[in-house]
Amino acid sequence: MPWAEAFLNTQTNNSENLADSNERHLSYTDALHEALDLALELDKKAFILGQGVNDPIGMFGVTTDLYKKFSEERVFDTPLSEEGMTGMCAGAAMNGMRPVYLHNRPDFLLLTFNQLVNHASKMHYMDEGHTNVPMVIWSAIGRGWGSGAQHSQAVQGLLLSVPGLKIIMPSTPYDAKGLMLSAIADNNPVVIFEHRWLMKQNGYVPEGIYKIPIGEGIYRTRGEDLTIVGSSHAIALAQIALDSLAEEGVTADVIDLRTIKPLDEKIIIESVKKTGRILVVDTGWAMGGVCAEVGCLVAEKAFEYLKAPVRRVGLPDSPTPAGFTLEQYYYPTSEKIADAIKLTISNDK
Amino acid sequence: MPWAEAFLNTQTNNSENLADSNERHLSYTDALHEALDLALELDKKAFILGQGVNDPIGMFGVTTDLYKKFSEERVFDTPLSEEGMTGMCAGAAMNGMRPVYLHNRPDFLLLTFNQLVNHASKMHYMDEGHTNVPMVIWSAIGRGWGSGAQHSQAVQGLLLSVPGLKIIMPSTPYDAKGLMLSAIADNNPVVIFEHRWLMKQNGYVPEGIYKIPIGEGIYRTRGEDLTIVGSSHAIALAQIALDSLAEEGVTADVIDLRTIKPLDEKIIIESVKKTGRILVVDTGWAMGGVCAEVGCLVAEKAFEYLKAPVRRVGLPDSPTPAGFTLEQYYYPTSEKIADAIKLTISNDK
Amino acid sequence: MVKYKYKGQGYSNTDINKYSKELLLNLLFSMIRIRMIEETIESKYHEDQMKSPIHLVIGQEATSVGACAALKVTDHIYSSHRTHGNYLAKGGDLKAMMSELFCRANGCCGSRGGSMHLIDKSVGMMSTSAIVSGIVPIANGAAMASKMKNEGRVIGVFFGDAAMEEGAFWESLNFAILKKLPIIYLCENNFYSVCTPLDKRQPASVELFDKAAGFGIEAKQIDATNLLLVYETVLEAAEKARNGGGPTFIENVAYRLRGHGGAGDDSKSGYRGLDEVDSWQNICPIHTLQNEMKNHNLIDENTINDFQNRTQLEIDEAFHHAVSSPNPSEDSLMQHVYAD
Amino acid sequence: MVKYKYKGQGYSNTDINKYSKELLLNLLFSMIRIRMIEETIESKYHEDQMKSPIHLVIGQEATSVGACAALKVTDHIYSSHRTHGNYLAKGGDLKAMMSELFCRANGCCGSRGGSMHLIDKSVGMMSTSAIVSGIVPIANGAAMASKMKNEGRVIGVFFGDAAMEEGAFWESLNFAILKKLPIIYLCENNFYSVCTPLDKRQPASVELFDKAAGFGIEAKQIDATNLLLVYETVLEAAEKARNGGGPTFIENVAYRLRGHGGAGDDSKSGYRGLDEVDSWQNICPIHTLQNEMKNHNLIDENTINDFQNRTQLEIDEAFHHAVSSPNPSEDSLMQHVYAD
Ligand SMILES: Cc1ncc(C[n+]2csc(CCOP(=O)(O)OP(=O)(O)O)c2C)c(N)n1
Ligand SMILES: Cc1ncc(C[n+]2csc(CCOP(=O)(O)OP(=O)(O)O)c2C)c(N)n1
Ligand SMILES: [Mg+2]
Ligand SMILES: [Mg+2]
Repeated sequence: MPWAEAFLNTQTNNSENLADSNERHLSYTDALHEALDLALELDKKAFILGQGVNDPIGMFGVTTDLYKKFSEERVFDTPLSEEGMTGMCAGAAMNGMRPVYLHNRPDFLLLTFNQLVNHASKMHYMDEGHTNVPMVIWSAIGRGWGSGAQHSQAVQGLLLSVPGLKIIMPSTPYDAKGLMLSAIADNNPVVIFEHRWLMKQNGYVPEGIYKIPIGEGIYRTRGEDLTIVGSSHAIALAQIALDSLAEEGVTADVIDLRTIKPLDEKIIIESVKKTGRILVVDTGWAMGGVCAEVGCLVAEKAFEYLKAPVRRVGLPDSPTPAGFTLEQYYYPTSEKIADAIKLTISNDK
Repeated sequence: MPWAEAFLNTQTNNSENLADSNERHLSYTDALHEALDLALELDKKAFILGQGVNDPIGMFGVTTDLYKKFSEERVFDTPLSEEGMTGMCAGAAMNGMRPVYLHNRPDFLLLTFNQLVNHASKMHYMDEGHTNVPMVIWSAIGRGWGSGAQHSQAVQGLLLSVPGLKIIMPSTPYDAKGLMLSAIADNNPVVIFEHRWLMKQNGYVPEGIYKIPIGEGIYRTRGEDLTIVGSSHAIALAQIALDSLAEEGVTADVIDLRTIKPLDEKIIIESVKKTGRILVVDTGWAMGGVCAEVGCLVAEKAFEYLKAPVRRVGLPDSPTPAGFTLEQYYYPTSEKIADAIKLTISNDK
Repeated sequence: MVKYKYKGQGYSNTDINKYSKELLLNLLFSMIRIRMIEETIESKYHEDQMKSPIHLVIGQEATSVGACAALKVTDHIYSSHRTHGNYLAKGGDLKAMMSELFCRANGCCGSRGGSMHLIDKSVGMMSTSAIVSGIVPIANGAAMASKMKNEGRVIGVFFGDAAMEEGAFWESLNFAILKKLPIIYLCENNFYSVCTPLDKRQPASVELFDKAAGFGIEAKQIDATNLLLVYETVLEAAEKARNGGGPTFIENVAYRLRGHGGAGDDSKSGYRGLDEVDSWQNICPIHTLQNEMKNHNLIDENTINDFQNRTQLEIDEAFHHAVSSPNPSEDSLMQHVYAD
Repeated sequence: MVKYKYKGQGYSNTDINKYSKELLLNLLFSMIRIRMIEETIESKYHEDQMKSPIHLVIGQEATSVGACAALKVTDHIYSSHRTHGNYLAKGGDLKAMMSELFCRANGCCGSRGGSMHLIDKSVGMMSTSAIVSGIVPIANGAAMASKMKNEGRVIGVFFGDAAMEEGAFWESLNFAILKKLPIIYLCENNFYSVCTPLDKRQPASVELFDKAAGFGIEAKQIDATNLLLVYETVLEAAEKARNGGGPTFIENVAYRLRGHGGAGDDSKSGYRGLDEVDSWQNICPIHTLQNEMKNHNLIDENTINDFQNRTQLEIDEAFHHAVSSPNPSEDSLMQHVYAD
């Protein structure tokens, strides 16, 4: 799809900080590739599977040629069978392996909810902690280029209330690598949602093993006027929006959740106590899901500090249209987020 | 399971209003049975399917002997195949039929998310409204009697953000019948979550056809101190909790949502404008889902009227334990809800 | 390396004289038209105006055309992501298709579907899914409706070899056999799922149609570069279904001559042998039928050229129609989320 | 009406002399013990102290016992909701089981699982699922782990006839064949899913094992009222799996003599013939083996009585243990949601 490739290049937020040229920079996909490479090297129990992981392109470049280095036993293509393969991963994980199962699109996870929600997330609890299920399910949200209703969904919100599951949504190459390593090392089922619009982004990525604690958010910027909470590509958009308001003197705490489950309540509440205002941004539907959870949380636990209504920017309550023009109306843009920021700071109680 | 039956009898809130003995009273299951009977009678395109619908017991009594009256062509048992049967329902619905597919437990819906979320809910949008998908998916939440992690889930929260879907959670025999009739008449995929602890409840149920508008909540009681929002069995618990505080003079608007999608924002906001306080109760997990959505909504759209933090009472963030003692700790009780009410009204800003 | 060899017999066992010249011309022309349309799409895809993920049917046209021709106009079809051939063969409107690919308001799905969701209920192209095997249970439901309403309508459902790796496929097959549904399962076995060959996904020791047969369905494997074989087999299956004889499974073996998605062939990347692609070029379903017809003096170059010229005009017009059509408006975005 | 007839040959084709007396006694006793335990559970279930949905294996014990005996102690098993027989046959601890049924803190799952989740990893009863067919893909993963770690461990997975209606079952079978996984699929065909007979769910024209065979797996159907047939067949399959020969599918045909769930038989409700149940009572796997052993002078009434008396003591003790065990504490509720 030539136009899609071209499109991706223009949409990518190349916010690479070139100031410190001594730093080692990698693209988001390369960072992920490095994480997988290291994990396979380090832990003989780790293995990688998924439709297309051994393709010439290799899952957007994330798995390219890993099978050549580590053998097709440890990096292998699968039958479609998403539900069966997810259960297979759970079973292998319960027996000491560390599977990492990659999907092109989160839409395909909807085939696997029985194994993911009814099984993998519950096994540890059900047998009183005797069984661990250290598996990673990875998928990349496909926004734009005509993906349409069945190939574009950001379904993290559907999984948010599932006990026993961890959910990761990295926004930088640094986090993509560090969180992947943490996820593989974690003894629980972990779902990672990447975003295709982040994939060509470059950024600082240290060599070797490092891990980012699962369940901890991070301040991307510090400011006074409001708190912006989000993750993944929504954070990139929020930062552009905030930058566009810099001239007007608007500053914000921008919190990148990085993990949406367990949710870092502490950092959110700490910030709202200071700013008194919150805008939640997410790549998924605004109704239900992450926006709703964070919004409710703040109204529950930081109510006395709130100076303005909670606001959320996510997808409208409709399926994704396939066409380019409709997509422009459908998706939140940095402009729409800037508007929401202005509303949030203007609207005193 | 003798003990389970005995248990159900004791747990059922027999809040039948016997004052007006002229009213026609039916049990919740009989009300549902009557709705299905009427629908099959009225509309030749309606049909009923599900594992056990033709069993001697007939899906808790909801479908008992319907196949005898309407033939096994229109009321039939199915292979397990939940995903395949859900897609079959969608396809039949797309071609003018009105399938009603019944499940013993919502846990089994997790096998069908691909057809439900990726297909049935999107078809109407995807082909620009040319195709309708008038299907009903019905299941009964199984709280208690050792159902455990895989047979007790209230998964409505996982579906809340799915565009194109309607979700119903009735709390009375009257609503169970009326909403079932509305659901079958609706031209969209509708998911109905019943609750097994409501099934033996009795209540006023008119004869014949009547419909309850999907997407409209209703005040169960009117009061001053706070707004309590919920649906299904959570409303029953909330009402007991409120009754227990009557002596202390506590009164509340109790809003039974009846439909959680589309959500009746109007009634919620109207009430919160008056009371300034809100407690959301739900049979599902407190994190994510209905509690979070309603809580966030109020903080967004009725913020200036709020006098106290939003509160929610739902399930803790863990799978359901199977054992009886642990179940008592796990589930919200009317006592826990009463405590939350007290907190909500005490805690001025 | 030629991993997947052609195992058919060409037209050597086919008695072309059984068929009227008119029918043969129609069938051949339908294939040529689909090929020309797709080749035009291909040639313009790099212009980045068709912002939709396409999956070309080039090499596999005989399945679309043969099957749709064997069905009645009132019969219905359902399709996987590889829609173009099925949509056009069933009589879909080319202008509406091109508008859909160009994301215009007057596309057959109003720009909500794109290439993977070419739907036109007026001609019986009822629905599609971009989820592999997702359309199969839905087609079963259509067949169930046909049966319950006693419509005598037959349902055809198209899907790839990889769809048979999805559990829902087998759930559907079981149900269709159990209920004797009037449905024809049209497996398009092209040996690949994206870049993954069949033997990495299913044991090489078993044929697809044999697995289906094991479930108790009448199942056939056919050389689907031979359009008349497809036609004949589907005709028989449709007849049976219409008479209450239940479902049939047909494994249509043909080769995808282009990449999985997008324009052009992607075999240079190494996932399949260039010689394999070459070997199948030689048994292109259009050329083989054309040659057979020429050998029987049923067609000549002039007639073909004539048709091609007319078709090129039609295609140019459709493209022009599409690019000059309006984009959808913002207020249409939230329409049709729910039906009234 | 006897819809599902016994089609086996009893022990007429079995050469019982091939087996040591010790083995035979162990196998018989294991079945008798399971039966006695379940009968005791049944007799006390109405007291409403075992607050757990039970699914008795009465009538089908030979599958549990024969299969587990044929596996090595270090082999692993996985099970559907019908757990009791499999748990006990694999060496599960009776006290821990009874505590689990009585929802006590020292149950084998600490009261988090109940009857449908009797798990004891120390004896290789690795996991269960209450979702029909849910455990099958998981068992596949266990087999994959065994293969990747080169452990030589064989996996057995128990499931009912209805599990074969779930797509995930066929996805798993395909994968196991593709990867030659060391797994044995132990289908327990008792003709019913709750009250629904097999022919309302799967076409009567095809046998379950034939469908599996169609996928390319070695598949057998056996009379699973004959414990030695089960034992022999699983022994062979395990040997093959251990030697890299891949998976085997075994359809174990036996009858569930009690209701689907709970205590007692529920056939009066009419979903199956009382005469059908009666006809299978006659070929109870325990009685048939016992008689065969008596006929060969391998056992007498005294030995049986002795064993029964000892077992009754053991059972009484286990029940006593359970009812006098502590309930779980409130602070344990939120433990083990996540692993460290
Ligand atoms: C459930 C699901 N998994 C994965 C994909 C990604 N995908 C899109 S097309 C395709 C190939 C399918 O192969 P096949 O069914 O043989 O059809 P073909 O493309 O060869 O015509 C795949 C894997 C998908 N769309 N849906
Ligand atoms: C996915 C799913 N659907 C439905 C059920 C309800 N259910 C529990 S046991 C059972 C019967 C299963 O029959 P079978 O697999 O033959 O096992 P059996 O009980 O006969 O041993 C059913 C339908 C379930 N647990 N899981
Ligand atoms: Mg293919
Ligand atoms: Mg059974």
